[in-house]
Amino acid sequence: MAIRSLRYREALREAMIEEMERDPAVFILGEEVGHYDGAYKVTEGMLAKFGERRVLDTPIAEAGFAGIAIGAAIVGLRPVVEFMTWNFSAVAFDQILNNAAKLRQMSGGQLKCPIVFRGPNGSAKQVGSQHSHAMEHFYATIPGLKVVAPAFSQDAKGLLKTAIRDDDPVCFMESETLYSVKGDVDDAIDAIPFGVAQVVRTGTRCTLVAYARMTHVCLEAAKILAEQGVEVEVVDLRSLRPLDEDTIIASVQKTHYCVVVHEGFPYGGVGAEVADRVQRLAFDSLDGPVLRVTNFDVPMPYNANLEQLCIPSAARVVATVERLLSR
Amino acid sequence: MAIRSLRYREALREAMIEEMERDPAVFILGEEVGHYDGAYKVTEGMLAKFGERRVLDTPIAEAGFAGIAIGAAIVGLRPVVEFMTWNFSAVAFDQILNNAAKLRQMSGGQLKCPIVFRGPNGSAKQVGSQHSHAMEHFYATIPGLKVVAPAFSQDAKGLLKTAIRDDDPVCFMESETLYSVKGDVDDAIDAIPFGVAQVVRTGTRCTLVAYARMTHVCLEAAKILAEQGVEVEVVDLRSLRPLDEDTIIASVQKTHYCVVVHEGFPYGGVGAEVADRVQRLAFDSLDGPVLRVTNFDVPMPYNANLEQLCIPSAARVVATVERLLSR
Amino acid sequence: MTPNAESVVPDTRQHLEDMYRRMVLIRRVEEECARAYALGKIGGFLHLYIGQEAVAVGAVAAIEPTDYVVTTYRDHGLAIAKGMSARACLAELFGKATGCSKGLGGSMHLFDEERRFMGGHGIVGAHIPLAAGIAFAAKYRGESNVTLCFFGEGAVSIGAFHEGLSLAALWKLPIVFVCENNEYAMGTPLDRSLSIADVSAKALSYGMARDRLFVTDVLDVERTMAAAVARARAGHPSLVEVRTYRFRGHSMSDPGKYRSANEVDKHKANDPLVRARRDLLALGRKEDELKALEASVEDEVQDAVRFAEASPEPDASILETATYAGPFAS
Amino acid sequence: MTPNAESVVPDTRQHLEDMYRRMVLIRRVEEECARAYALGKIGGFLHLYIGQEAVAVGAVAAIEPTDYVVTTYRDHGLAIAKGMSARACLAELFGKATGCSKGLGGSMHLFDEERRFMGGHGIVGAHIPLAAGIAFAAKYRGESNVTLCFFGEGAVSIGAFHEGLSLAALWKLPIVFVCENNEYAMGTPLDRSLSIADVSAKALSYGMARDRLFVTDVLDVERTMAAAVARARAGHPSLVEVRTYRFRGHSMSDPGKYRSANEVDKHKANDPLVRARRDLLALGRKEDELKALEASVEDEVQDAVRFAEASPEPDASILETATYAGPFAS
Ligand SMILES: Cc1ncc(C[n+]2csc(CCOP(=O)(O)OP(=O)(O)O)c2C)c(N)n1
Ligand SMILES: Cc1ncc(C[n+]2csc(CCOP(=O)(O)OP(=O)(O)O)c2C)c(N)n1
Ligand SMILES: [Mg+2]
Ligand SMILES: [Mg+2]
Repeated sequence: MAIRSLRYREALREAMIEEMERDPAVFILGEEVGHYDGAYKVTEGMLAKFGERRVLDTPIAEAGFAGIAIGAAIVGLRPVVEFMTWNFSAVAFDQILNNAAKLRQMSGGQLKCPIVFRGPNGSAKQVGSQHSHAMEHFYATIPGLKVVAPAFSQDAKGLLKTAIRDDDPVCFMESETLYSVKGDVDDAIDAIPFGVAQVVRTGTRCTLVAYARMTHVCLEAAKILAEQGVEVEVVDLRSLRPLDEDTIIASVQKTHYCVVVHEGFPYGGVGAEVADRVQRLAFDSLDGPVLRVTNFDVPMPYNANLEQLCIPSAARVVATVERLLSR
Repeated sequence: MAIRSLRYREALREAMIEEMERDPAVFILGEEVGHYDGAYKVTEGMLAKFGERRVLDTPIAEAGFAGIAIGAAIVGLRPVVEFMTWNFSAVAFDQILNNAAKLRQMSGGQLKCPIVFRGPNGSAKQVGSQHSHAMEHFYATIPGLKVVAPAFSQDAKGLLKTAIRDDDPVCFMESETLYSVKGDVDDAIDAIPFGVAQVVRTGTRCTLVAYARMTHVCLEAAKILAEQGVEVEVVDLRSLRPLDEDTIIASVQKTHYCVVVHEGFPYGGVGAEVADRVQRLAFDSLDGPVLRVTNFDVPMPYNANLEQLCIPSAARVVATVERLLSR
Repeated sequence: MTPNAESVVPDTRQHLEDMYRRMVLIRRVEEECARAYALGKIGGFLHLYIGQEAVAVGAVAAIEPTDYVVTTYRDHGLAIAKGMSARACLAELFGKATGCSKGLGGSMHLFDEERRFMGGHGIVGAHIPLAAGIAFAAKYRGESNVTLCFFGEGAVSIGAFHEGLSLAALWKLPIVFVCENNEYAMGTPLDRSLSIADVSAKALSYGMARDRLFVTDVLDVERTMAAAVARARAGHPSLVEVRTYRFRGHSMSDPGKYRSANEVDKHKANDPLVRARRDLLALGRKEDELKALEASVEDEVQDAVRFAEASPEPDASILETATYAGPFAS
Repeated sequence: MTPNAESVVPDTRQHLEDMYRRMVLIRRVEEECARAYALGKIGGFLHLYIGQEAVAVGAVAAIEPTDYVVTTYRDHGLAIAKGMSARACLAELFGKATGCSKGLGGSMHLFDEERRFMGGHGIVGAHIPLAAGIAFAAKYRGESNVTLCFFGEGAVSIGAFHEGLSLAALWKLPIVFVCENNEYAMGTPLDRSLSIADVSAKALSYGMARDRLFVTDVLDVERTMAAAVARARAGHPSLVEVRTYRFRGHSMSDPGKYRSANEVDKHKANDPLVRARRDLLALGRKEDELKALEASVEDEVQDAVRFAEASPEPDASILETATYAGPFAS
């Protein structure tokens, strides 16, 4: 089996193509996914391959086509809904919250809702506050949903396959700034299970917990810290709901310190949840509080410098670790 | 000045009436707020008093009338939008997230958006999963918004007055199960500032942090615990964003233990945020982890017994405190 | 209808009698609901369909068992019309494990997958795209089934209505949108919610076929719906506005002060159930035959009440399995 | 128009010249934007209005300075038409503190409260209810101003469009909804987004007045809009569909492969700017007079570019004050 270097977007595309070949119930719909080959080219070539029946361009009606996909899912299809960005899922919020997540429960388990909502999440570059929202925490709090946010090509492919095969609704969070990043993809690996975090760098002095693009930021920070003789461990969550407590806790029990790094605002969110679990489940192992590095508590500014200031950077992660360890 | 006993809904109504008398820019709109006198009678008599211009019945179009209210607010009116319940705000989510919260920022501070969104939040009694969602954490994470959730008549009145006078958008979370509960209202108190929590029972052994109906549940738990000789302190947050760290931390520094109690799901939310702040800001004072009592991690069931099982109860709070203190 | 309809269409009298029985069943079940609600045996919201039974029964008469029905929280009538047993319905309202949704859904969330009754939805309008999605699946798979989607005239103002109809028209989905215009959305009369009273006119902006009907005769409903269903099977969605009236309040907590006793009485005088009964007598059914039919309905309802009462409550173990399809480690 | 329009309406030639100047200004500003974008001086999304200038300029000519305008992310044209300076516009795109939104908004979020230009909105359709709300406020206060709300034909499919128009019709708000139908929503042509091509037909379902216009002449736009604005002032909202065409891609990152060079060229041949220039010559303006006018636009644009370049970046201290109106302790 070969190991190939694929861009994140190519890995996603392969996952969709393979699952569509495997199961005729899988189809993709969204704005510009077909004739335009995808706003961010994730679905490039798929219309040519599968035709309009299975690669369906939609009008601008996120609530409508999300709802249609949910309806199709409860009678046995397996739709993959592309949101051009997750920001636009806000107009479909009710469909995801009150229909996708709850239909199984309201029907006493009669219905299942095998659907994937996917698209880029969080900041891109200078696209302003209405297009830069990190939306994952809205969905991660909702029972009935699963939420994943891969950082690497391998995980993008393996987790998307799992998402498509899953009988529950899955929110799949990609990143515009990762689409062109290359990573090794091992053909021997098929679907990757949800709920399993991955230690992507080992270290002893502090645990950094992150996901999606922030995993890369943490790896960068870890390198800088290593140069200063501080070896930190980086845990890439991959899956936000379910959340792999065990891997996080095992790491913190070893390092005694934890910093959570995520895009999104400081109030609540996935970061607060991780911090809460760590202090709860590893209380006696902690030599200092769990700290967080997040976006500033303001809507995303357009100006390039201010934007970069607002988003967690390796420098801010390094400074936070230093502050924590010198406490 | 008199102290009067008012139901929670009467206190809200008084606040609206007084502010409408005070400022002609204030008006209320929502489904059934006028001719029907309010689905939960919060606005009873207000149409008769102010007429259709200022007490406006809307069709079922939450995104539409929320958007209209936002538009009216940025040109100087001060709308009070009643959501029949906060559940239905999900269809207006984009308006609140991307317009109300961000217009000031996107315009570089040119616009202000003085608007109040209000209505009952969280569980009622057996109204099922689509009508029982505790929505406050979706909004509390969003910079640009303020979020309050009073537990008592006095606060309901004073905080609503502040909300109406505030130049920023405020999400005002009420509770169907509190509407008929009476409480003392001191006429000497006018507007109550945001960001100030209140110690509603003093104690030394553990701090309970709660808001809205859960404050009452905590007071009940505190009574039970007191009978067992365990005096706990109850902090009623009142305001979720801004959050009064100082009062919480001061209490935890005294008691060394903290339990956060809130409706809503275990993953993230206001509870995780409070837990995170406590472990971060009072790390050295804590003799045990911050624990949380929340809804079960499932959509709300209709069956009465299962529903009660899912919602935090005094018994669950007591058990949690006991578990924490005997750790 | 086929050319020699005579030989194909079942005997009208028997057919009307079947429909009458179904309408009486719905009404009697709901009268028992009201009583049980007063006794605290049913909780939460309870929206009765009393007065509108002819819509559900007439519409379902126009479709096949393999066709789908989706509706709002005011769902008992359509659930039973689509074949849900009174037992499964009442047990659900009593919050019992034997209920159609195992006691998790309640009155607003009746579901019967086997009979293709797909809810029972609580958010106004949100089920409209969902229903279009069920129709979409039929088209995707090349199946011939159609979907009927019911909603009140109050839902017409909401975005999901527009998006659902717009996409159904664009994609030519096999669906009939049925607006049960009962003149009120809670306490809001038509003229305070819509700028024009003719709901069917909304179809114009989608280039969609439309129909409009004032319900007095259940057979009328069936005929109008049959035509719309035939269009749907051919890939042409329709919007059918059915003018009807609810005899009770919006829900049990609504005293209904916004309309006069006079107005309500006027509509009660045109009760489609009374009309159907009269027509059956005119078609030769004997009074005692109808009495016997009504008595058999009564037995069915009382049996269902007893069943609901005697059934066990759901166990807490169902909560997790009803949240996720597979094992889930949160 | 008043009865003796002759004496009231400004001299047509001067008027057309003013409009021509404004159109040229918009175009030249945007051509500079494209260049600055290529140089990395402008970031994020950049949606050019080139080809549609006559819509903005014609529409704004039909209103008063006290009237409001609201539009989408494709907002430079309307902002400048409403009186925003090229300096404030370009500085915003360059992300500078001197920009209309102090560098926080960028291309998609131009705002000029003083000139009643209320954005610049990024979520398709979401500004439609917001615009209705501005109109609502005028009615609430008994003011005579109207609001113009612009959006693309792509926005017509979304719920916010329906809810905004529905409420505006019901509440008789002083607003004109202007659909700039440029035949494409990103790469999606009309026939893949709407079941019927005539957008103005949507007005039928709200009982709303409507108009439809293929833009070649800016004066046509003004006339049609003037009638709609007059209706709005009298409390009758309208939907005006303006058929137009964008000469460039959806945004700077769009190569526009979904349409042929032929198609684009056909539309460029009907460029309303060229038409206006020709008409001015026919009305007696001299070529060198127009050259001078164009040169003065050029000066204005170059000055604006220099201003934008030279302006300082916003300081981080603005972030907090732009998030909340008052002091805020999070
Ligand atoms: C989005 C949303 N907003 C508000 C409500 C509350 N609500 C439930 S039913 C109803 C009235 C609906 O009236 P109509 O559509 O005419 O149906 P009817 O009840 O008359 O059958 C309202 C406002 C809701 N469930 N969902
Ligand atoms: C709710 C939402 N969905 C998707 C988008 C992405 N998007 C931005 S512009 C656009 C096309 C809009 O086309 P149209 O309304 O015709 O306006 P035009 O760009 O042609 O002026 C899309 C899909 C968005 N901004 N908001
Ligand atoms: Mg109705
Ligand atoms: Mg367009």
